[in-house]
Amino acid sequence: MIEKKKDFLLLKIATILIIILFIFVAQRNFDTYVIRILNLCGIYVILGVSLNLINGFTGQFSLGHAGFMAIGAYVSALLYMSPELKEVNYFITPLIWPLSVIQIPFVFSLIIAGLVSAGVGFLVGAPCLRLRGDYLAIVTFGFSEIIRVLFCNLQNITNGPLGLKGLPSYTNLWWSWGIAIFAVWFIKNLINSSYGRALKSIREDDIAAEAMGVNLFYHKVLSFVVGAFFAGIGGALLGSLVMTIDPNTFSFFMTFQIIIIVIVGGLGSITGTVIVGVLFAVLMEVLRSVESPMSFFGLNIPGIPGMRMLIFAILLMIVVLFFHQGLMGNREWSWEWLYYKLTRSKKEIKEGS
Amino acid sequence: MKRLGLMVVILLSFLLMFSLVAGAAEEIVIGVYEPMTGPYAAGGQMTMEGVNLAFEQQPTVLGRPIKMVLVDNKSEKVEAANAVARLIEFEKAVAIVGTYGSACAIPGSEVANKAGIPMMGCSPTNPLVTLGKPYAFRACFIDPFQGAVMANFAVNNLNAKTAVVIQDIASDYAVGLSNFFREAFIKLTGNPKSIVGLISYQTGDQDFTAQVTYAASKNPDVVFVPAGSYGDAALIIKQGKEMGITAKFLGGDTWEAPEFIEVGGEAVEGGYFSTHFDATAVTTKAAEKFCKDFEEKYKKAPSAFAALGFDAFNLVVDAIKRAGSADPKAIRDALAETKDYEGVTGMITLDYNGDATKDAIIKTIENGQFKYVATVRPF
Amino acid sequence: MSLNIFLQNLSNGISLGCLFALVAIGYTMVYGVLRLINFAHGDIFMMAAFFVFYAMTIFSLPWGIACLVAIILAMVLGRTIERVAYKPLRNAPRISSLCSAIGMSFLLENFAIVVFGGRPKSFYRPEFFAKTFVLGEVRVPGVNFVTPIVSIVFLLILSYIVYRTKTGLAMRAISKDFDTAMLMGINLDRTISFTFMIGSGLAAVGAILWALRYPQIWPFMGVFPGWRAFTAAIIGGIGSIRGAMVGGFLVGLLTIMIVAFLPELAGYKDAFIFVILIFVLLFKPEGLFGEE
Amino acid sequence: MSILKADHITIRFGGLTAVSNFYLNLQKGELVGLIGPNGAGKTTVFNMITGVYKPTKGEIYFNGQEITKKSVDKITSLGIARTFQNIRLFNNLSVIDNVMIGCHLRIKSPVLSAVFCLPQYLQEENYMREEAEELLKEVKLEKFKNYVAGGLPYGEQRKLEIARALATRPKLLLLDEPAAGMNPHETKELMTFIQRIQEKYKLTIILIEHDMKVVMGICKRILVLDYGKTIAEGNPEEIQHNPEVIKAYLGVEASYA
Repeated sequence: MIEKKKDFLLLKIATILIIILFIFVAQRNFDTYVIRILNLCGIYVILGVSLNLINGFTGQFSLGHAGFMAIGAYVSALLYMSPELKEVNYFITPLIWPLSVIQIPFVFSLIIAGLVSAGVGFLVGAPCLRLRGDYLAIVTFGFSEIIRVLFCNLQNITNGPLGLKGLPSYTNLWWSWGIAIFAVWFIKNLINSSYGRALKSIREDDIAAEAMGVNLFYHKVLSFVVGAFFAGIGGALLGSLVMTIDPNTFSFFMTFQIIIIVIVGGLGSITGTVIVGVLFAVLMEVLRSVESPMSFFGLNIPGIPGMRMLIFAILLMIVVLFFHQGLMGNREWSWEWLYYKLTRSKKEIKEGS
Repeated sequence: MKRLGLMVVILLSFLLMFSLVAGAAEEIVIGVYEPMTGPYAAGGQMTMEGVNLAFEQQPTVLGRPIKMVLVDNKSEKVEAANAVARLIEFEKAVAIVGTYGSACAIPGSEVANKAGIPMMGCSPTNPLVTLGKPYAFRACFIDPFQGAVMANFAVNNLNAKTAVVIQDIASDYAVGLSNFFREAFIKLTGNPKSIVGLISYQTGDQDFTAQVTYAASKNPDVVFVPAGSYGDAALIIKQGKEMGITAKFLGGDTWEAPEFIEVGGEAVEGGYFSTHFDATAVTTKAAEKFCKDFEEKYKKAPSAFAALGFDAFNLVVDAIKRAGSADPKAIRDALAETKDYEGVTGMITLDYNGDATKDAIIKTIENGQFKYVATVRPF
Repeated sequence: MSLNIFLQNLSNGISLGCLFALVAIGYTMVYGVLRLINFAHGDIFMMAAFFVFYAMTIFSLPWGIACLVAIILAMVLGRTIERVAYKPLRNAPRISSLCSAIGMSFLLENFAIVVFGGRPKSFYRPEFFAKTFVLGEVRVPGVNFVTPIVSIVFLLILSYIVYRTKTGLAMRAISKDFDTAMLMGINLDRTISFTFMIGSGLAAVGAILWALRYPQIWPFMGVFPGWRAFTAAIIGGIGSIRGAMVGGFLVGLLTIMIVAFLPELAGYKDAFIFVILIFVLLFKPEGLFGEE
Repeated sequence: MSILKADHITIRFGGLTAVSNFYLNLQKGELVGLIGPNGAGKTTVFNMITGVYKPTKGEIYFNGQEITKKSVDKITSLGIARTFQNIRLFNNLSVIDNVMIGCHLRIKSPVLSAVFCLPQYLQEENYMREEAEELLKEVKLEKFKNYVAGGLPYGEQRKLEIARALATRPKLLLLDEPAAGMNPHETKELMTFIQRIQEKYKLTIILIEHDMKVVMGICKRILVLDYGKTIAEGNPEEIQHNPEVIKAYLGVEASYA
């Protein structure tokens, strides 16, 4: 048994090395369009996994992800933008001091973005988490709308609806995939730890969980704070990738996209979220061809604008209705799982790893 | 497991079906990104009428066929950035045309500028679209000019002393234009209190009764409504009239859409707005021909956005011709040297920012039709 | 602020409140019976407006009949959505049906974009509704007289159905205890379908009045009224018809009054409403009129 | 020595008094039965002791410390564990995870130490796993340890719930109808099991049960509740002959007839 474990460890290291090699090759040789999509894949994975921690593993239905992303994106952008760039941007209402003169390296701005977002996650989560189910969903939705409205109005901090333009594009595959791998690893370790079991127990039955000594408040806030932390970083990366942010980027529709990823992948499956996060970014682009005129077996079909999202909606409904659990349910892929599959020893039912 | 397999098969078949994209050699690819869906869809569609006409009239350049590829940006920023990246890397476009709406044009121009592919904006009027980006150009004037034009018109032609501004706080276009108008208005009247009211609403609102009641209570000479979408503007004016506002309504170039008059009905009669082009007040020969051709093809008079789309596409083709090559750098340099180009929206000269210096046109609404009022030269 | 401006705002607020209330009732009824936030409700609202539009433009039906047709079609649509998207998930975890509802809303919006096009369309207004009446110094558009009357009439009809008929009894029974109601031989499917039809019908009525007041229809027109109405339903106490009515009024009035009293903060109006919502949920989670 | 003292606790829901003036002074090592007809308020008493409901009146002391207003998880960590009348396992989690969640309240390593797999945490995790496996052996479920809990047969689920409760290392164990749905053979097993664990873990147990054989067989002291009031208290012998009790139970039976 110990022998096998070692093998898996080697395999795991090998996988990571292959990914690193891939990023190295991709960042150098791929064209910017493909790199952009790959970056989006990484960002969607970060966002999806962090939302899955809240919605899938802890069973708290949050609709506030866009709000955390907005905070992360703005905090980091305000920190890494150069004072000159800020002056160009804030041409209507000047930015307040000291923000107007600060500039720090990208990596620190990412960490601060995550921390601020986590802090807000705590402030929002602490009072709201005693609400259950639908009510929590509404409150978190309300929270993300409040953030959006505030960001529209606070022109001397956020530049209002004009947003921040011309952000330096720091986001590359090292950042997006590196953080995505870190987020997956972090959250996987978290949910497989004792704390993770406590989170899952809250999802399964919060009354029983509490009776087993699980501090509901602490654990719910924990999941909220960790989720918000990664959402903030994801938002920051997205901002630097798109090179412009404004409050309306982080509308409910953004949350909605992340929720689709989580649901289709399977609430409670990191593997599912990762697969669908990547698939989502790729499909969004591949399906573009539906909207351009095409000729199919000699048949000329004119491009129909909006067709792409309609197909997406239909795919989503198919998954929701016929695959209640999403693509992966709460199964996880791992080398161990593969090993058991291959050796066909199904005596044990694996859950987690 | 079976279900998973089935799902994979479904997805793969989708992928296969839609990735049958063929390309021919020797084509010069001009990419177009416009909002075909979402809140700016109307603008995007109007622009495309002009682009399509231009493409029909000039399907080749330098003896090579032009391939025009349109990508929808869904009126969203992330999508717009993706769309431009796709045009550049996937479709191998040498130049980009688009887009309606500064909100989408700014991320688009960032991507194009970084990739070193020239982008010609049709009607994004926010200053930041081209600022500091050598590869970004536009065929239209910019908001500070537009705001000043309307303030000028209000003060000098309508003898306005006071104004109320109703702005969409969630729209960059509206907040920007509102700001430029207010600055210019205060300067022209010389009275810092001449803006007697500034009130906001949110994109998506449909009830503006509270805002217009507020405006009515201030009893201004003019009400400036720089709405991001013409639908909002029409509803504001309609409700404003219902609440008894007698002042003239003024607005920006987003007003120009047939639906603005349809939705607004009688209420919008007598409103004034600035725009880029008018078919009855054409100044160039190219414009005359354009109006004729357009009417033949679409059985209606061209809108300003169609004219700008037409111009933007042709400016790019013209630059390719002058550059004598389809190299993006050469095209950029040729574009930057554009001087007194005879476009349908007037003589176009691109300044050092890449912005067009040209006339603005003021129109009003009369008997359910847009009507030419005046041409304002750049000051 | 002078009295007549206050009265003017009050009249506008009441009219808006009635519209929210009509839509809010649909949310509240579905929630009461199924414990489900019907995210697609706002989109049924949107579809109803388009039904009227196309009934008039394509089939050139007279206005009144077009409205009737639209109401019936909306009811059919509501029932179909229930059958297709919610019924198969009735025994699945709650979160699944919530996802299904979100998906359905997404589907309807995108369907509308593809089929109806993304550009806003103008909505026909008969003479009376387009007119503005001046009472003293308060100006009231024609629709604003009709809206409260229609709302109250429908509320009375609805109260009759819910509190005086057998179907209403069944609805109340289901909302009290789903499993027991089933054991007591209540025809679950029929009652739920009926609830959806009534809710959707009211959404259609709301949509017609809405479009008369704000004569512009487009695929996303249901999103904002939908969210406001839903907020109203929660503030009032979701599951309670009276609560939805009061909540609708409150949200409508607040939307207007915040702008009227604090014009400098008009841009924050939506934030105010959500803050109020959050406070209501935190301190009285069952809403103003809800039962524990 | 008194381990639990419920000092005349009363709870009202709206107008209904669910439990009134309930008094219980429990000595360490006792095994007390709580019986009464359906709806008599037995589970409500459990809910008050474990902190789910706060009594309207009266106080509860555990080991001399007042716990009336303490939260559920706090009370559990002080040493009161329970099972539920309608089994509440974490159905989608494995059997061993269920038990290990019971161990979670003793974890000392902070979250980040768990995430980064620091030795301190790994040691704790190993220890928790060993303890959980031990407990599963105790309830003879070790061969199912990787099965999904919801898939276990009913009787096994009951046992698993007890194992999970034991994982919190309680001093006082509240069992809510542990024999419900068991056949006579299983019931018998359960009785010896309860006695065994009580001895082994030095537990004090309160037991709600409808099966009189169980109650009479293992409880030394029995309380009878009816309509929220304690109508009798005593050893099995006394209870069996108490006229009030007979009336309460007959009354119930009569209504079934």
